Amino acid sequence: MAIRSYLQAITDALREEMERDGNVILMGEDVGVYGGAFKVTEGLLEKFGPLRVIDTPISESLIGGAAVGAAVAGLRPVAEIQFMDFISCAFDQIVNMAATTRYRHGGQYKVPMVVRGPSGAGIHGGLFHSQNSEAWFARVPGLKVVCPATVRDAKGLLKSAIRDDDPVVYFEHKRFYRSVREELPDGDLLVPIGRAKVARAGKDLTLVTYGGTYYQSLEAADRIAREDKAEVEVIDLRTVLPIDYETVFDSVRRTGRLLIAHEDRATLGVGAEVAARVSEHCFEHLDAPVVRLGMAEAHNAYAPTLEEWLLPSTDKIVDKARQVLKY
Amino acid sequence: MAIRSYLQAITDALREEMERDGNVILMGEDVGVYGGAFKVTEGLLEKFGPLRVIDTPISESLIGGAAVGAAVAGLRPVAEIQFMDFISCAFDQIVNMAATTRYRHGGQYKVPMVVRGPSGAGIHGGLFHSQNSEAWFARVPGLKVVCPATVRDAKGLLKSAIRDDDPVVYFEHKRFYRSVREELPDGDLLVPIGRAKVARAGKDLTLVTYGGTYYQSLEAADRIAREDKAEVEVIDLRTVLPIDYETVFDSVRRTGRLLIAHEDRATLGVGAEVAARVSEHCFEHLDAPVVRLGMAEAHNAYAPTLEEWLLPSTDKIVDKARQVLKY
Amino acid sequence: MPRLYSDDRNIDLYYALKLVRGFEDKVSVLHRQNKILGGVYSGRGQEAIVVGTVYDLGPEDWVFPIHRDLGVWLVRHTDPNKLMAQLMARKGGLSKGKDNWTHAGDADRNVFGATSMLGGTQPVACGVAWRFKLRGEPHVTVSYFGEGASSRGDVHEAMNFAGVHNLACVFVCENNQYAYSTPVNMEIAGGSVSDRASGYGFPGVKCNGNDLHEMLEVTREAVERAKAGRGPTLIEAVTYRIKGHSEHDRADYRTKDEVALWESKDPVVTWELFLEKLGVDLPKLRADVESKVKEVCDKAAEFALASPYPEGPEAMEDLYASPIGARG
Amino acid sequence: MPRLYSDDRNIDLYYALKLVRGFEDKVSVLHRQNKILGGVYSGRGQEAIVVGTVYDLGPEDWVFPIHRDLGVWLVRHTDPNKLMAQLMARKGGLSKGKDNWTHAGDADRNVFGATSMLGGTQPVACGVAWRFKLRGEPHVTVSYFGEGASSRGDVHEAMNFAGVHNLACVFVCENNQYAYSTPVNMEIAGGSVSDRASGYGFPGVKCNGNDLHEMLEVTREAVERAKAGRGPTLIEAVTYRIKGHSEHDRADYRTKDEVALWESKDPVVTWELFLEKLGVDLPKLRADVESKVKEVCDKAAEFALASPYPEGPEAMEDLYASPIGARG
Ligand SMILES: Cc1ncc(C[n+]2csc(CCOP(=O)(O)OP(=O)(O)O)c2C)c(N)n1
Ligand SMILES: Cc1ncc(C[n+]2csc(CCOP(=O)(O)OP(=O)(O)O)c2C)c(N)n1
Ligand SMILES: [Mg+2]
Ligand SMILES: [Mg+2]
Repeated sequence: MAIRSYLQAITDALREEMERDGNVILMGEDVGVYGGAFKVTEGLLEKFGPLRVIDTPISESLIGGAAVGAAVAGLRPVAEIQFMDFISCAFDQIVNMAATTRYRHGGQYKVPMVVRGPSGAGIHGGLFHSQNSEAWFARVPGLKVVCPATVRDAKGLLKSAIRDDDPVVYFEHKRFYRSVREELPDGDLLVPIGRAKVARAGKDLTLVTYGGTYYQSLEAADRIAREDKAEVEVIDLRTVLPIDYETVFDSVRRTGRLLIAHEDRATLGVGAEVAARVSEHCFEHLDAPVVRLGMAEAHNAYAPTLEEWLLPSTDKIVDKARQVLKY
Repeated sequence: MAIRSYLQAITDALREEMERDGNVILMGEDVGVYGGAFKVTEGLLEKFGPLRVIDTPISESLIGGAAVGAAVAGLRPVAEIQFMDFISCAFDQIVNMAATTRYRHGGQYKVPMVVRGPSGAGIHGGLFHSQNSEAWFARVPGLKVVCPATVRDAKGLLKSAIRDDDPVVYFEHKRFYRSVREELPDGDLLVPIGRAKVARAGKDLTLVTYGGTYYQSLEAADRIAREDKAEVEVIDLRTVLPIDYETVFDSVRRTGRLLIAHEDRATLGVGAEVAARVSEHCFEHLDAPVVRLGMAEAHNAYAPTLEEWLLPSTDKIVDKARQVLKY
Repeated sequence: MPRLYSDDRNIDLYYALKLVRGFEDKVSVLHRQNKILGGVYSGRGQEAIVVGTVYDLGPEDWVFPIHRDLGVWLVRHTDPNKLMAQLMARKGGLSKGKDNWTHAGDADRNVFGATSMLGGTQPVACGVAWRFKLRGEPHVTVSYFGEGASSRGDVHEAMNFAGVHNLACVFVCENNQYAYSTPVNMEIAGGSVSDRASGYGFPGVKCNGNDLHEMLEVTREAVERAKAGRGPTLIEAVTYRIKGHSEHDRADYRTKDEVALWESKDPVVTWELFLEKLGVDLPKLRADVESKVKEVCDKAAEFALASPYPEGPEAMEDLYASPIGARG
Repeated sequence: MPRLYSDDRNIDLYYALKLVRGFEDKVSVLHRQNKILGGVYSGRGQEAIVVGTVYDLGPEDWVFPIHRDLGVWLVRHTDPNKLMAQLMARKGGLSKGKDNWTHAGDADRNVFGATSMLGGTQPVACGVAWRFKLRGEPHVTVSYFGEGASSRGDVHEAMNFAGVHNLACVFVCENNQYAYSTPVNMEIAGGSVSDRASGYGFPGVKCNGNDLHEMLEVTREAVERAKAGRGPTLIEAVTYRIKGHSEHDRADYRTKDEVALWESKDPVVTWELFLEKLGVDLPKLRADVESKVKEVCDKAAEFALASPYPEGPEAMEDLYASPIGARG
C-alpha cells in the first residue's frame, strides 16, 4: 500500500501498462522531454525511449488520426491532449475516424486507443483551459468515455482503457491532480469500464455525479446527514459512455428522488440523458421531479467571481438536494 | 403566392437577403460555378459575382474561421458545409471561435454569421452523408441552432438567421429539398428564431419533433386520430437552441403525455434535454413517462435494410405514441 | 504479391489497368440500373496511378485508398465478388452492408478504408508507419488524396509529422485538376501540391499520372527511400478526371476540348501502344483480357446481387470489439 | 497612428520596445504576487517583432496577436490601464473579466483576441481580409503564430486560401525555437516555416526577429505588397524565447549557453547601440523612458487593482447580441 495522488496514479497506470505490454505507446505535445504540461508522463521517456514516448508537433488532428493508425496496426496508443479543451481540434478524427473504424469495416479492425488529458474547471483557467467536453463524445456510438474522480478509479480505469479493444476517451480532472490522494494497493488494479459506484449509501435521495463534482457531492451528503438527518446515496458514474443505468435505477427506485450534479453545463450534459432515462424508466417510483445541477449556461469565465458564480459547489448541491428532499 | 420547394425557399432567402444587404456573402465548396452540391446556390454567382459568392478550397476549418472574420469585420457571411457531416472538420472554429468571440471580448464584437448545409438521413448516404449533428451545437452557449422542416420555416428562419447578430447553425434536411413543396407568399418572410410552432392541435398527447421526423409525426398524428380516436398535438421545435419551452410546457400541462421524436439518436440528442426539462417542470402534470424516439444507437449504416431499421418512421412513431397514450 | 493474370509483368500490368477500368465501367452500369445506391465516383483516366503505386507493394505494406481509388482494392487482390457486394451494400461485402463504397477496407490485405472526410487518412497512415518505425519493419504506407483534399489541415499535419520523424509514408496526390467543380487554380495556391514537400523536408515529385511506367518508377524510388529509413515522398501524379465528379455530375463547367485532350492521353491506350511496340499481338491480347475482365466483373455482379442485404438488427453489430450496454 | 512618446521616430520606437518589456516585467511581478491568476507567457526577447510589425500600421488595419504578443496591444495604443485590468480579470478590463490574457481584443483598434487554440486566428484574418477585397479597401491583416503553431491544420488552410485569393494577409511566424519544451527540429519538418510560403505561391521571408530595423523593413514590404493587391507574405521572424514557456516553466530542457547566446542578441540593447551611434545621450534617454514606462505600468497596476471584479451574475452577459431564452 502506498499513498498516491490522482496524478501519480495515472502515471503509475501508464508506466505499468507500458512495462506489461510493449505495444503501449504514448504520444502528445511535450509528453516526452518535459513529461507533459502537468508532468503526468514524467520519467517515461527516460524509461521507454523516444519510440514509445512521442513528442508530437502541435497537431491535435494528427494525434487523433495517428492514434487510430497505430491502433489498427496493432499498437495500443495513449494520446495526450495537452488540455482537453483542444480536443475540439481533433474532433473529426475522434468522432468520425476512431468511432467508426470498426463499424465501417464490418468488424475487420479493432481500435484499441486511449485519448486522455486534463479537463475541468476551478483553477482560473478561463474559457479554454477549463472545459468539460465529455458530453460531446458520450453520444457517439463506437466510443467509450470515462471520467474518474478517485485515485483508485483514475488508475484502474486507465488500465482498463488501455487494455480495451475500443477507443476510449479518458477525462482527467486537473483540479484533482495534486489535491486528491488515496492509499492504493501495490501493483495491478483494474476498474471495469461501464460500472458506476455507490460511493455512499443512503435511502432518501439519490445523487448521481461524476468527475469534478464528486467530492462536493460527498461533502454535500455529509452535511445533509448532519444537518437534515437525511441520507443521500451518492453514485459516481465513473463511465459516462456507457452509463450503468442498472445501478442508477436501483437506487432511484429505492429513494424515489434524484439529483444529478456535474461540473459541465446542464444543457445536453450527461445529466440530461440520465434525467431522461430515469424519468422514463423509474416514473412510478419518483416522488419528486428529477433535478440537475451543472455549471451555468455560459463559457468558463476567468474572473474568480464569475467562475465561482458559474460553477457548482457543495453549497449549491446542498441547496438543490434540500429542494428535492423537501418536494 | 407561388409553389416553392424546400430547396427553392432556401435559394430565395439567400437571393433576397443578398439583394437587400450588400454585406451578405456566401462561401463554401462548389457554391459558385456549380451552384452547390444540391444546387442551393445556383444562379447566385452569376447574379452577385465572385466577391460575394466564394468557391472555397476543401477547408472546412478555414470556412468556419473566415466566416467569423468576415462577420466581425462587418459582413454577414453565410457559409455552406457541403454535407453537414463535415462540420466536424470545422468544429473548433464553430464551438470555440464563433461561439466565444462576443463573450471573450466582453461584447466588443458581434458575429453575424450563418453556417448552413444539408444534413439528415434516409437517402442511403451511409455513415458520412446522413448525420444529424445539431445536438453537438445545441449545447454551446453563444450559438443559435435551427432545424426547419417546412418550406415556410426554411425561408423565414434563414432570413432571420442572416439578420441575426449572433452565429447561427442552420441545418437543412436534404430529404426535403425536392420532396417538400408549399405555397408561399411572395417577398419577405421572417420566422423568429427561438419559437416553436404547434403544427397540429390535440389534447391527448404532445408529440415534440423537428427536422427529419416532422412529416412522419404529422402522419402519425393523423393515423392515430383516425384509428385510435386520440388527438395528438404536434409541436415543431424549429429552433433547438434556444428551445421554446413555454410552448412545450403549455402543451404538456394540457395533455399530460409527451413523446419526443427526432431523427438523431436519442442519447444526448435534443430530446434528452426536452425530456429532462419537462420531467422537472411538468412533473405534476405528467400522466405517463416521457418517451423518446430517435434513430437506433449506431452509425448511419448504408444498406437500405439497415437504414430503415435504424431510422424513425411513421410506424415507429405511431407505436410509441400508442404506448404513451395507453400508459 | 502474386500475379493477377499473367507471368509476364507487362501483360499482367495491362490486365490490372483493364480490370480497374472494366470493374468501374460495370459499377457505372449497375449504378444506372439503381443496383448501386448513393454516389459513385469514377477513376476513369487515373488507372495508371492506382496500378502503378500498388502493383509492386509487398503484402505487409499498407494502402489508404479514397473515393476514386476502387482500383487499389483490385490490384491488392481483394476478392472482386466481395468488393462488388460491398458496393451493393450486401452482407457478402467487406463491411456487410455497413457502409458504401470505399469506407471499408480489407484488413487481410492491409487496405484501410477512409471516412468521407477528405484528408482524414493521412494522419492514420502516419500512425501505421510509426509501428514500422517502432519495430524496425521494412514496410511502407501509401496513402492517397486528391489535389482538392490537399487543402485540408489534416494533410498538412500528417506531412509535417511524417517529415519530422522520417516516417515510411508515401503520399500520393492524385491531381486530376478538379475538386468536384472547382478547378485547380481555385483550390491550391502556388499551383503545385508537390512544391509543398520541400517545406516538409522531403522530396516532392511531380509526374505524369497517365503514364504507368512513370508511376511504377516514381513509386519504386519513393518506396525504396522510405524502406531505407530516409523518410516520406510526396508524389503528385498529374492526371485528369475523365468523368464528372460523380455519376450524376454532367461536369459542364469544363470544355469539350479539355476533356478530349485528356482522353487522347488515356493511360490504358498508352500502355497498349507500348505493348504493341514490344511486338505483342494486341487485338488478341485485348480480346483475351477483356473477356477475362468481363468474366470477373459479371461474376462479381452476380455474386453481389445474390448476396442478401443484411438483416435490420445487424445495424447494431460491429460497433464495439467488447460490447457495452449489457447493464443499461 | 499617433506617436506613443516622442516625435522622433527612433526614440518613439525605443519607447515602444521599452514599454513592451517594462509592461511584461510588471506582469511577471504581479503574477508572482498572485495578483494575476493562471498562466502568463512572456515575450521577452521578441519585442522587436511586435513593435516592428505593428508600429507603422494604419488604424484600419487589423492585428491578431497571440499569447506572447502583449506588446501588440500596447503598440496599438490600447489603454494600458484597461490592458492591465484585463490581465487581472477586472471589470475595467477589455472583456470585463470574461477571459484572461490575450483572449480579448480591442475592437476600437481592430485588435482581435485569439482563442487558446493555436493557429485559430489565421482563418479569421482571411475573413477580415475578404472584406478589404470586397470593398476595395487598402488595408491589411497582420496575424501572428508561433513556429509550433505552424503545424496546425488551420494555419495551412488559411495560407492556402489567402494564396488562392491574393488576400491582404501578412502572416507573422514568431520562430522562437521552442514550442513549450519542444525544440524546433521536433516541431517543423524542413526546418523553416518560411520555406512553406512558396508552396502557397507567395513570398516567405526569413528575417532576424531581434532586429527592429529588419522587422520594420520586412513588414513595410509585406504591407505594401498586400495593399497593392499582390497578396500575402509569410514573415518568419527568427528569435528566441528568453524565459520559460510560462512563468512556472524553469525550462531546463535548454542549455545555459544557448540562453546566454540569445541574451547577447537582445533587441532592446541592439536598438540602444543604434541610438548611441546616432549620438543620442543614452543614459539620459534610458532614464527618462524607464521612468515614463514605470509610471505607465504602475498606474496601470494601480488602476487594475482598484477596478473591482465583475459581479457573479455578469457571467451571463455578452453571450449574445440579441439575447435568447426569454421564453425558456
Ligand atoms: C472534408 C470534406 N469536405 C468536403 C467533402 C465533399 N467532397 C467529396 S469529394 C470532393 C472533391 C474532392 O476533390 P479532390 O480531393 O481533388 O479529389 P477528386 O474527387 O478530384 O478525386 C468534395 C468536395 C468531403 N468528402 N470531405
Ligand atoms: C491547439 C492547441 N494545442 C496546444 C496548445 C497548448 N500550448 C499553448 S502554447 C504552446 C506552445 C506554442 O508554441 P509556439 O507556437 O512556438 O509559440 P510560443 O509559445 O513559442 O511563442 C502549446 C503547445 C494550444 N494552446 N492550442
Ligand atoms: Mg481532384
Ligand atoms: Mg515557439
